[in-house]
Amino acid sequence: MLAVRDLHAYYGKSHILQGVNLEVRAGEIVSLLGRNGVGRSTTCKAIMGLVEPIGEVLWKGKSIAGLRADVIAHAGIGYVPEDRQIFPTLTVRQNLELGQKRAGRFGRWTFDDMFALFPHLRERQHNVAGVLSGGEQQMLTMGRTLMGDPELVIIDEPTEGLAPMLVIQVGRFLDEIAHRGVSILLVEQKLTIALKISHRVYVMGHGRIVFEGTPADLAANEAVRKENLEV
Amino acid sequence: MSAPALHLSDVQKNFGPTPVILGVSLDVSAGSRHAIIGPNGAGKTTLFNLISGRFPVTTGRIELHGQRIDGLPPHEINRRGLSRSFQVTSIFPRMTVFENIRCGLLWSRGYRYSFWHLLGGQRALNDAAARLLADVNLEARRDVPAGLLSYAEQRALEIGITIAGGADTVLLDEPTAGMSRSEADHAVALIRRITAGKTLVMVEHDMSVVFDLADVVTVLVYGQVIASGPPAEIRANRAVQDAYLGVPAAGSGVGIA
Amino acid sequence: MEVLLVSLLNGLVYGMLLFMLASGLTLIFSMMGVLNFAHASMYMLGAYFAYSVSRVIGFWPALVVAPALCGALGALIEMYALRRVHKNGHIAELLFTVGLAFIIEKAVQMAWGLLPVPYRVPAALDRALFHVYGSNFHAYRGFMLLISVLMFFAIWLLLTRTRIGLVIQAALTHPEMVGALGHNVPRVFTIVFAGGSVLAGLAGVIGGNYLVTEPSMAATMGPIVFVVVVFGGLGSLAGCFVASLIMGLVQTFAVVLDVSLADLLARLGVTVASTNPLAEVLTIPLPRVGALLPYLMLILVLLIKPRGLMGTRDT
Amino acid sequence: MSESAVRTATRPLAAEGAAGLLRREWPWLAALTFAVIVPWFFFDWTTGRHSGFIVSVLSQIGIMIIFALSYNMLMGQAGLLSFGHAVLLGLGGYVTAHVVTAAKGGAFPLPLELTPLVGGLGGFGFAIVLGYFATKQRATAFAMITLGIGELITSCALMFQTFFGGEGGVSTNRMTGHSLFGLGYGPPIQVYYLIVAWTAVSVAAMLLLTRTPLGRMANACRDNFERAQFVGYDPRMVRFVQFALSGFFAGIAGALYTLTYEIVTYDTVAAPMSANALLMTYIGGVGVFAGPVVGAVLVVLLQSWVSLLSNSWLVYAGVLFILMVTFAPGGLAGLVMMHQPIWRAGRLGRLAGPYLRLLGPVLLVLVGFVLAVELCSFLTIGTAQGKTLTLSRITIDPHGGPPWIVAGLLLAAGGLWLRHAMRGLATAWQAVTEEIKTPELRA
Repeated sequence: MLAVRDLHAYYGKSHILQGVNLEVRAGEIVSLLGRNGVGRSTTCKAIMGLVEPIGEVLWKGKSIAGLRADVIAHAGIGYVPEDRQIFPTLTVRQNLELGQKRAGRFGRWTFDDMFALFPHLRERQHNVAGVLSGGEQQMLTMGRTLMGDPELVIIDEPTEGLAPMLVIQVGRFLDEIAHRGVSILLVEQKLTIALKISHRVYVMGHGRIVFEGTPADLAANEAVRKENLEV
Repeated sequence: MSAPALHLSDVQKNFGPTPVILGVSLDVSAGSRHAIIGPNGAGKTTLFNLISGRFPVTTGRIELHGQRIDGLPPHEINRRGLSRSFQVTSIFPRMTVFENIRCGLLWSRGYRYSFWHLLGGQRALNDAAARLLADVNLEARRDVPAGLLSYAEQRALEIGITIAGGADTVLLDEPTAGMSRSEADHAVALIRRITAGKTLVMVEHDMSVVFDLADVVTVLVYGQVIASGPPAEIRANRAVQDAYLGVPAAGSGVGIA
Repeated sequence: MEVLLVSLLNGLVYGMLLFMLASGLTLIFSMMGVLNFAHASMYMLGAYFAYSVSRVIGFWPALVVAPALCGALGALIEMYALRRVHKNGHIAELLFTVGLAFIIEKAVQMAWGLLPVPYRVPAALDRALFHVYGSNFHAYRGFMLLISVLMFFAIWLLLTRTRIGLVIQAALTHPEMVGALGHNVPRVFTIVFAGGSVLAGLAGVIGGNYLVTEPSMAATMGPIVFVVVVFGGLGSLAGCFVASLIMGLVQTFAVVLDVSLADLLARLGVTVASTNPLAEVLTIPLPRVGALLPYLMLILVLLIKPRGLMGTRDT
Repeated sequence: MSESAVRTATRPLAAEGAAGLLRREWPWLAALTFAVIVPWFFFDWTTGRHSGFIVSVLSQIGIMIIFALSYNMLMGQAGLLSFGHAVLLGLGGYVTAHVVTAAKGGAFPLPLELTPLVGGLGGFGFAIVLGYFATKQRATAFAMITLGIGELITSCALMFQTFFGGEGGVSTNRMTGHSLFGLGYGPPIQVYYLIVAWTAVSVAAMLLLTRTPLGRMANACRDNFERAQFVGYDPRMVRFVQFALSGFFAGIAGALYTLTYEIVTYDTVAAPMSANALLMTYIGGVGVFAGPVVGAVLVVLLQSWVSLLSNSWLVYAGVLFILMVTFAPGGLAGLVMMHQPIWRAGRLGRLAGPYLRLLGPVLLVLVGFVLAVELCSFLTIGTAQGKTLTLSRITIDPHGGPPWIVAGLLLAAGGLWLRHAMRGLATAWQAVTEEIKTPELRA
């Protein structure tokens, strides 16, 4: 469904992505792991058109490299940013509304689905999003992206800064949407979730993919974990 | 026993409604190498920002060699001998690498706000800067604007600027992040050599670097210190492993290296 | 006593006019992140368009046509020029608007001449609405108040109750995320810029004949609108509303109260000798100092609260 | 101006000194000699006097060079955008006017050659007072405070008589009779050479300032004021001292303004003068030290030449601004610098062809545009002032059809041809930059 070939990206003059290749097939959950600063978030932004991509990005066979973010979103890709970016001046419900591509058009997910997945948000739906706690903000940003009914969701470090109990809830969320046929490209720091739910795993070294395989292959491969992953 | 280099008593910090640092008390003895580890988002960088004066403390006290520094602006704290590096590289992109290092030296060499010294002629200053440049292995990039350096070179420059001022207490925030194994080894050797006899506080993810360098390790999780002590003791500590991995992973068998 | 009431009303009218101008500027600032120096030029164009259009098809149609023309012009400028300059950074965008203000000022002189243009209040409103303590309150001022209050609610409703309003609010703080959710952010930017121009144009239409319509009206009004926007707090509509009213009242009362510092000191028993070097400063009456007050207030507020009364962002 | 000075310092200074200075600073020395000899090209041997217009334009260029460079001490060096820099120029001018009048009255024998120093100190003093408030903030808040100060001082200048002389301003007479070299400073040419001397001194001083700790830390605070804090510097103090020094040089420019025109009015502190500083500095190039000098020369020449022929200088200035901002944000000096890697790689010749092909369409568009602007201006303002549009003695009637059609055609044809030539230039530029992928860029 999503194929990235020889993707490069620059921030000013520094060469962040040096030829990234990865794939996500329909209904698959793929994790992208690696240290801070190796370019995982940049990869997400390049696919999403938020950073200028140099190279090939194919979505269902059609090239989307360099298109505007909203065009890519309409093609069916959802993006959950690492820093959550909830709209502080709008209420929780209004944030969710903005997730929908067209007013009132519900895809796979309705408000009730969201509130079922995240009961916390139901009580807080009329509060201004700016007062939510870290965990609640993470739930909201994931819910908001789902409201746009994407076929593939790119999620950048959903468990960052969350208490252990919330990490479990994120895990449950990922299972749920996988069952509803949404493919996931998960960028994650903690190996626990990534290894548990992913079909395939990529490990990123210095702006490049240094490992591809199943979670079991990674667990067995001491060298790759030592060099590129910290616990 | 002289006052500890750094003394934190019940330091708290909230950003709006969300508490980030929930009462941290910590002592860093002078001359020791102290590592702070913990999962992403545990508040490590926030703690550095409180100590270095970048953010004001909500409640609690911070003392440097017995003198209270919480509430002082960052440049005051730096002048008292505390220097820090940043997790997100923070250098002077449009100035050359040599000038970046030299900026780090200016205050400590007493130049203050002088507009009468011509830097070209300050031989001692320039030699010191040149030596530092060699230390961080950036001689080849001397006249290149810092913005053009590769990620790892910028991290090395960041360390160079931080230690240039000759501060006796050095805070390094993930100095080896994004570096390859060889680059990290070189950085560790440099840090060891440069901070000899000084107090080092370091935030680091790479466990091999931590256990190689640190003589005291503090584990910070979700804004609280859950353990502090010599590396061996921390490695064996069950609570640390659980907290670190989030949920004890069933069957994945991946523990602390 | 009646002087107080009348000046209060006049202050309110002037304040609301300032708000219509400043509200467009605040919205554009929170979107562009930089102050639009050509905003007062749109106000001037609104007045001139109204003058020309009302001569052909009357004042009431002009009330709609003139702001529409300004809006169209604003949209064109944003789409074909400003968007290209965006990538060169904030200062480039700001200087673009400075260049634009130069051109519009000269173009107006070329099109309508150097002298003020006889743009009059329409006959229907050119009478006293009601008497208060002997002096009458002009009907046109009532009309201006009505329009600006309607405009205030229109903006408030649009921004808080409609979908496009939510998208605008979100795009003001997180444009990239709004794009990633599938909304065409560049189009939103054009709408906001054009909307701001419509507001400025409308302020020109109803302010042009109340004040004077001349080529230098942009240069006189520009700095005051900046003061209001910054004083109220960059990027905050509520702050802008409060600041506009305060500025309107201060300007009106300054003209009315004929008192100088020397008089105040005299009341405290201190007489100011004419030889005293500061004599001139102390004896100057308030009405003549009126022009200084906005800038004094701006500098004071920026020193105490750099983000202005209710500002959310300072750069 | 990279740090090659360091290498020369290590070798024995005496032998190296003169040659090194010459080798490194030859452009400045060439400019100085040019400034000294250029009035003599316009010397009317019969009357034994220089052409008044030329000397006044040259004097203005000298003053504006100092003013623009002092402005760039804030904008280019310290990243501070000020909308009220004219205040420092004007206040320096007012102070000088009062001091010169007092000196003429015999209060104290101040040689005229030193009055710019007095103006500088005046500017410095006011910059300290105003700077104390303004530099408390940075970025937009700083810009707004300077805008406020600019408007405040302008209103004061119009209102108060004693210091500002109200609407009429303060006039003075430069022939105070006191001079170090016994010059009367009656003829403007003598004042011109005084300006050349002070411009040379000021440019050298400001250039050296960029190589002092304060100058470097001003750049550091521009790039990353937070990091500057963590190497021991208080960014507010750096901004404050830089602002005060910038006020000193603006004061010198103000003093020379007073000596040249012998009158100081409110428009030396008003917004148009501040906008002028912004225009000159930005068009010249903010990132390069010499940028504002280029900008000052260009803008003063354009302004004085255009205002002779037409009264729509504002449109041309506006269009120039918009073109620079859209296509060359780095200014003229920025454009030149962009060619440096190509020049160093010896491939500049490849670009000569496309640039020449560009000349034709640019001229066409220029003529078309000027014609259109002048036609509009003479349509309304011209008739009001009774002037007619004459182009090399042919009077053109703005009301008739043909001139408009000609202007339209020129613009359309020129525009299309220009677009084509620009595309040619772009591809050539792409090819050349590709070839010389300099090592630094390859990570």
